[in-house]
Amino acid sequence: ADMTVGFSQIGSESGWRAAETSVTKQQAESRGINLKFADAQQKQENQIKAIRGFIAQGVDAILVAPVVATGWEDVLSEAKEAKIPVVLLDRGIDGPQDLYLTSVASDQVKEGKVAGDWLVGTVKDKDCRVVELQGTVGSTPAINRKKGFEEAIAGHSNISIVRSQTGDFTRSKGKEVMEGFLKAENGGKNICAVYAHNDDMAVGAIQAIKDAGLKPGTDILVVSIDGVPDLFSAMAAGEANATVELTPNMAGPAFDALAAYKKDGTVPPKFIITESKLYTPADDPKGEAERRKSLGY
Amino acid sequence: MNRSMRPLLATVAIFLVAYAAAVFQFPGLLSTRVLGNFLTDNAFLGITAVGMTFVIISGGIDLSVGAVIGFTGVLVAVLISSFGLHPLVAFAIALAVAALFGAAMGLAIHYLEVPAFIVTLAGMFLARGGASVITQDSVPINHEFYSTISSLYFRLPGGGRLSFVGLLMIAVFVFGAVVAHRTRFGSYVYALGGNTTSASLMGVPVARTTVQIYMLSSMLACLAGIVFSLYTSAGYPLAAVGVELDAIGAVVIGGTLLTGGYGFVFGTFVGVMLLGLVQTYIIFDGTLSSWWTKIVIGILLFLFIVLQRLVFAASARGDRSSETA
Amino acid sequence: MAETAFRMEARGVSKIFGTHRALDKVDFGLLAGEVHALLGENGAGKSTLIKILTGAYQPDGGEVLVDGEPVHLDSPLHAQSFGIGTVYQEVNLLPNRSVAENLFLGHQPTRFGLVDRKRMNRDARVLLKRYGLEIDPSSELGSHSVAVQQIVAIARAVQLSGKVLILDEPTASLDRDEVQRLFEVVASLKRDGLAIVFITHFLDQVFALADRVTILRNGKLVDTRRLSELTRTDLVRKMLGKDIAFSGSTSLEAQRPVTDVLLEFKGYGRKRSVRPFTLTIHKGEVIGVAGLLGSGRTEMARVMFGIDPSDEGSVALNGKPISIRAATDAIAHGFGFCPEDRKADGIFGDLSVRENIVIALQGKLGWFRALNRDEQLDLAGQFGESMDIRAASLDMPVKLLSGGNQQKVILARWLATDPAFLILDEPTRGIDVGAHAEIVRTINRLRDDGMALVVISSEIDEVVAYSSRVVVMRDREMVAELRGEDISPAVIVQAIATHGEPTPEETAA
Amino acid sequence: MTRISFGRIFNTQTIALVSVLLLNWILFPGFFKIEWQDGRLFGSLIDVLNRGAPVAILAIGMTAVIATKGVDLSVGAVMAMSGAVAATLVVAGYSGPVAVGGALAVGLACGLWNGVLVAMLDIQPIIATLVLMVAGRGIAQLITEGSIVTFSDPTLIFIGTGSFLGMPMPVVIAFALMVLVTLVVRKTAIGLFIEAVGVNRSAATLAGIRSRLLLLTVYSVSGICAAIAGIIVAGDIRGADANNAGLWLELDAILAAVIGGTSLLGGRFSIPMSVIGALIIQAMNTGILVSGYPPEFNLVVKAGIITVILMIQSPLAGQVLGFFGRKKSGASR
Ligand SMILES: Nc1ncnc2c1ncn2[C@@H]1O[C@H](COP(=O)(O)OP(=O)(O)OP(=O)(O)O)[C@@H](O)[C@H]1O
Ligand SMILES: Nc1ncnc2c1ncn2[C@@H]1O[C@H](COP(=O)(O)OP(=O)(O)OP(=O)(O)O)[C@@H](O)[C@H]1O
Ligand SMILES: [Mg+2]
Ligand SMILES: [Mg+2]
Repeated sequence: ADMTVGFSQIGSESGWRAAETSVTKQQAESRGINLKFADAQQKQENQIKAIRGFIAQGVDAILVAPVVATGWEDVLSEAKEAKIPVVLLDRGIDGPQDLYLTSVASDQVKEGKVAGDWLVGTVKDKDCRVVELQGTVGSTPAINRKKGFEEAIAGHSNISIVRSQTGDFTRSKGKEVMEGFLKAENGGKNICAVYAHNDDMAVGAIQAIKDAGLKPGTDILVVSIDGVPDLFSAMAAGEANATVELTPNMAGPAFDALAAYKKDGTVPPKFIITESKLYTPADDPKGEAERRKSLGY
Repeated sequence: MNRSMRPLLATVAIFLVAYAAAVFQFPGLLSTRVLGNFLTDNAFLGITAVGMTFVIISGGIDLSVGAVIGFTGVLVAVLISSFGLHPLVAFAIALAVAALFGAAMGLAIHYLEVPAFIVTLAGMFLARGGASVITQDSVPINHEFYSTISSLYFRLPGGGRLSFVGLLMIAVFVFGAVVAHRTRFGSYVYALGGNTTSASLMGVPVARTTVQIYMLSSMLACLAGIVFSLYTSAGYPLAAVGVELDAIGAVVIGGTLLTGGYGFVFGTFVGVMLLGLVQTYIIFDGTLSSWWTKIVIGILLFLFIVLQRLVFAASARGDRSSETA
Repeated sequence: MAETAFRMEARGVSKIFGTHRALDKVDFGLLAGEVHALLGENGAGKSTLIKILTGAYQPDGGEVLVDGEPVHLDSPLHAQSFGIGTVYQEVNLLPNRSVAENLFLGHQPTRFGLVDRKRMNRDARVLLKRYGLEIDPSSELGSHSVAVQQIVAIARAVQLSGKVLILDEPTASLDRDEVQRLFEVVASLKRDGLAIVFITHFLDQVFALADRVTILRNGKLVDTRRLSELTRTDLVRKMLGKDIAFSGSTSLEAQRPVTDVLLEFKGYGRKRSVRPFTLTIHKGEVIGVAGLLGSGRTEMARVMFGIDPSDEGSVALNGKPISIRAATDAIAHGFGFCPEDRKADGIFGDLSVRENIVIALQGKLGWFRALNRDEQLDLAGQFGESMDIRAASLDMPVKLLSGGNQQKVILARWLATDPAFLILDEPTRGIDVGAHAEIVRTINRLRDDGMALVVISSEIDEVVAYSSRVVVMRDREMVAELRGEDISPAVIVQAIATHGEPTPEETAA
Repeated sequence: MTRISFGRIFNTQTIALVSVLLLNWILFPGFFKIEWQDGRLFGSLIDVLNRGAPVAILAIGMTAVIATKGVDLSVGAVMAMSGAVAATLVVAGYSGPVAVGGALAVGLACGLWNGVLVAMLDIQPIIATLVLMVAGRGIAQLITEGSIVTFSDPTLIFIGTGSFLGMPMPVVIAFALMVLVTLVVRKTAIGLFIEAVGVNRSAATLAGIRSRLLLLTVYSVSGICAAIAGIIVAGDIRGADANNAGLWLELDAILAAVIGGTSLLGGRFSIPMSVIGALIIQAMNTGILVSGYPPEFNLVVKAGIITVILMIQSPLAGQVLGFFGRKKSGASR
């Protein structure tokens, strides 16, 4: 029989998120899965409502991209009672592992670490004053990506984060905050690199650097996370130096795991970690940008 | 029939029709499970909306409630997890803090004569900011009291659950209705919404009542925050962002006039249920993209408002038309 | 003042608004069992004194005593606890609440800590009966006319007053019967030993009711006397500081020649508002509209002015049919309208006197032909002067003016548009004797200048004084049109009162 | 207005703005440094003006709306929509001016829609505009399909990041708009009518003011202002971010108007003062940025400063100051 899967998505706050949604829909369609989509508009309570709604409808499985790590026990136990397998997408949760079948996610701390390692490897022994564009204050990726990056540069006293402000994961805030940083750091002359928690902020920062009469990618190194097409374009133009890819295809592995589980009860590994691949100008950024165009970024 | 009852009746009628129409399309909506979820899932919104009803009837507005929910969750979680306090003690502390917070806003509104919109907007920044100063992480609460409460529910025939928080919301609505419609304080609230000058000349203690109204709203938001923390067993500084708009929407859909002076607590209940119905309907439908979800919610909001106006206008036609414009 | 046993007393109270001394060291004492009339021109400071006595304002100097003890009244609620009940000048009630709640707010009967609504409604019914008002106490106050609201306000104040009852122009919107009832109530309260303050601009009522009078002028105490020591002329002289010539209630000098027809309403009416009426209005004519409260006079005016557009009949201006669907249409045709509820429909409280005066003319000129500031000042100055508006400055917010002066501002607003046809709904309500005579004179002057006016008034003497014709409304229907000899108080009263049986005119027609 | 007395320049708003700027200067000594670079002015102060421009433009329309006793919650969503339309138009190959025209038309349409709900259907403004606030962002996302539509159209980019006589274009546009709207409302009767409708709509109608048409106009102006702000922020980042453009800016715009002295109860208003209100808010944000405090404190600081400004503006403070003032003058007499 056809499988009906409910998908509780966080919202559509960024291009990456939109890509994840459209990739999930594409994957479901190609597998003949009937996908029930619910957008939570960034609210956990709406996600809980959606999951309860899916349970009430008796779907065959539930995908959740949890907006926050805590607070899922009650509702996931209800799903468990109703014998509906749950797969977490994109982020993990705090809670007993028996509440979900598997979690398909990237390791956000590792993403930050990969970015940090790249910087460490690039600047070597030179002194490097880094400015950081944080994600939304209090959001899990912001916390983890900050943590990973700090871990990577921990042993290197020549690298230090001199300024850190939130750019709310958006381009315009990223640009505004970078403008402020540039002024505060002697017109940008004291900045060696900018680390942005996502590519959108990095794209904004690149524009701010250009407006200030400096060359992004040369005068100031730019490293960020996500791997969205616009950043690859910037990289192709020599204005960005590195990005850590976060694949929008979390649903593919999830559907595979579900199919196997439904077929003969194969229990997938608890954590399916997607690759955190580093891209630099050496990796055909132009081609990468093209390849991603159709994914709904 | 009382003129002010009409928007309420209109709302109830719209709810029933909308529910019937939704059930016609998705028979699954008529299950005890869905009905139970209505109560549980909207409990914190409902409790907030009761406070908001008082504020709006008095002619004010409280934009800080969502932030107070978030702040309460964080405060309670930190008190329990980091300081090892018993949840009940933590609740009492949170309620006291909220009471002070509401009182401060009420005092500012009355004595500084700054519009409630602005005072509570500053309150929103403060509470939200305060929460992220306490912690940026979401803090899980592992206390047996919490697991006891969440295991407290009546099983309804058909798999539904009547949860503790759902019942608590109903209790708050009953309490709110009694206070609004059956106490002197309630009549003062309506008096302020009618005309502050007249109210003051008629001997209504305006300052005290204003302060009490915002205290009530903040404390109910705090209670909602506690419910939210029970609901999620955690505290998170970004929890319940934008709930103030949902609450205002529920209150207004429930027939309370934003200009103050008219409204019913029960109307708010129907308003909350209507919002819940819309969301559940969209989930059952399951084909709306993120953007269509927003558009559809907007359209439905619009339809409710227009429908309400039409019903109101049709029944008010015979009245002495005091509103000229 | 030799008497000492004052129930309530103000000693040397002053009140300053900005630079304006609204009250200047005023003494005022109230004896038990007296009706004390407080008189003075518009803006003399009467309402301000009342507000100080009731804790709504704090005095800037002097003190208030209750039963000889100095008290600090910090709020109206506090004053209520001393048994002081007050009806403030503008009806200050809650239109959004029920009649019963307005009567008992703050003192609702409770049972187990909860308001006992049944009892409250029952008590309200009993209370209102005393004033001849049989309305549903659970109905919304705002759904009733100003008069009903006024009665409710009085009933509330009376019921709160253990010692002192203060009535600030309570009769302004009441008709004769209701005034009579109020007087009976006041008389009985007086017998019970209450001290009663009574503010009015109707000297007849003063002589009918008061024992003593206090007269204020420009915020200063002029005199406090037993009424029996004063004549009507003395009173007026003390209030104005000068003599005025009374126009008296002489009816129109002679039948004036009938001039051109200005307006013709034919079968004009609106469902659920006013029954179709037919009325021809000539240039240079004042049509008085008489009727009981709620008889539909205001409704008639609103239909004529297009606020509630008619759904029946036709109207012609200078012989040409016109259509009036909105107030702007009416104004474009040279109509003007001073509404009855000046607070709700008349003044722009936060705007200046100047802006309040020019706004209708500016509305007529449209968005892009703006009067500049100097033109506005000229215009406001000119009409302010001709209407004798007492304002410290033309740039002060109009809400700070006394009630009577606000009324004059609205009249000035319309005169500035140079209308051909002016509707005045209760133009003399709450206006002092001087201004009253002024307005009656203005009406006469306008008529002589060729303007056509429709004037709604509850003052029958006044109607007689300026009307060329009088139409009588009853039950939302025009029931009589009186002219010539018939314009006398007696005939009008009869036409208003006649129930069922047709009036002589109708049989004649 | 031509008559500007010194009493009107030294008011609480300008004092507050200057204080916040001075505070920034204390926290960051280079704050007032302005340089000439690549044919344009460059410095933190210019940033305050440049970043404050979108909110200032929103505040211009919002002030007129608030003066009529209304409020327009939809401006943020309208920004997102107009940006989305402009971006998709240029991406689809239309010229820059056409895209700008299209975006402005969207703003006008949104304003008319709000105006119809408020003026014709008599729906309370908060709720009436809430409809578009919710649905509008959805429509914007529908247009861009959730992604950020990047473009390289010179016209749009010039509007967002170009400069004129050394000043950033957004600042030039905001200033021109402020002067234009101020002149229009003060040199015609529109300003008076807006205030009259805000103070007492029923009396305004009776006095012959076409209050419906006026409301319709005012909401349309607000919509157009929002569209202009939307084009600016899109041009600034060379892309239409339907998800985030203008998010929560309606609150900043309302705050700006209120700080500028317009009462939410309608009536008296001043557009230049609202623009100053917007600059105060931006000076606060920029100050937080350059001061280097951790971002957790942003909101708390913002709440604190707003509270202080409101306290200074309140009548109570006026009375207290007046009391001391009077005492002093009394003593000197
Ligand atoms: N709140 C206020 N602020 C400034 N001036 C005021 C205020 N209230 C009253 N005034 C002024 O004080 C004076 C006295 O006003 P008051 O209302 O006491 O007059 P009144 O004798 O009651 O007149 P009326 O017969 O017209 O009601 C008036 O000149 C009025 O303009
Ligand atoms: N004594 C009363 N009892 C009950 N209802 C009343 C009374 N007086 C007025 N009303 C209500 O007010 C309505 C309209 O009154 P309205 O003010 O239009 O009449 P009016 O003739 O203009 O009287 P006035 O202008 O003197 O108040 C009436 O239809 C009636 O329902
Ligand atoms: Mg008075
Ligand atoms: Mg009337």
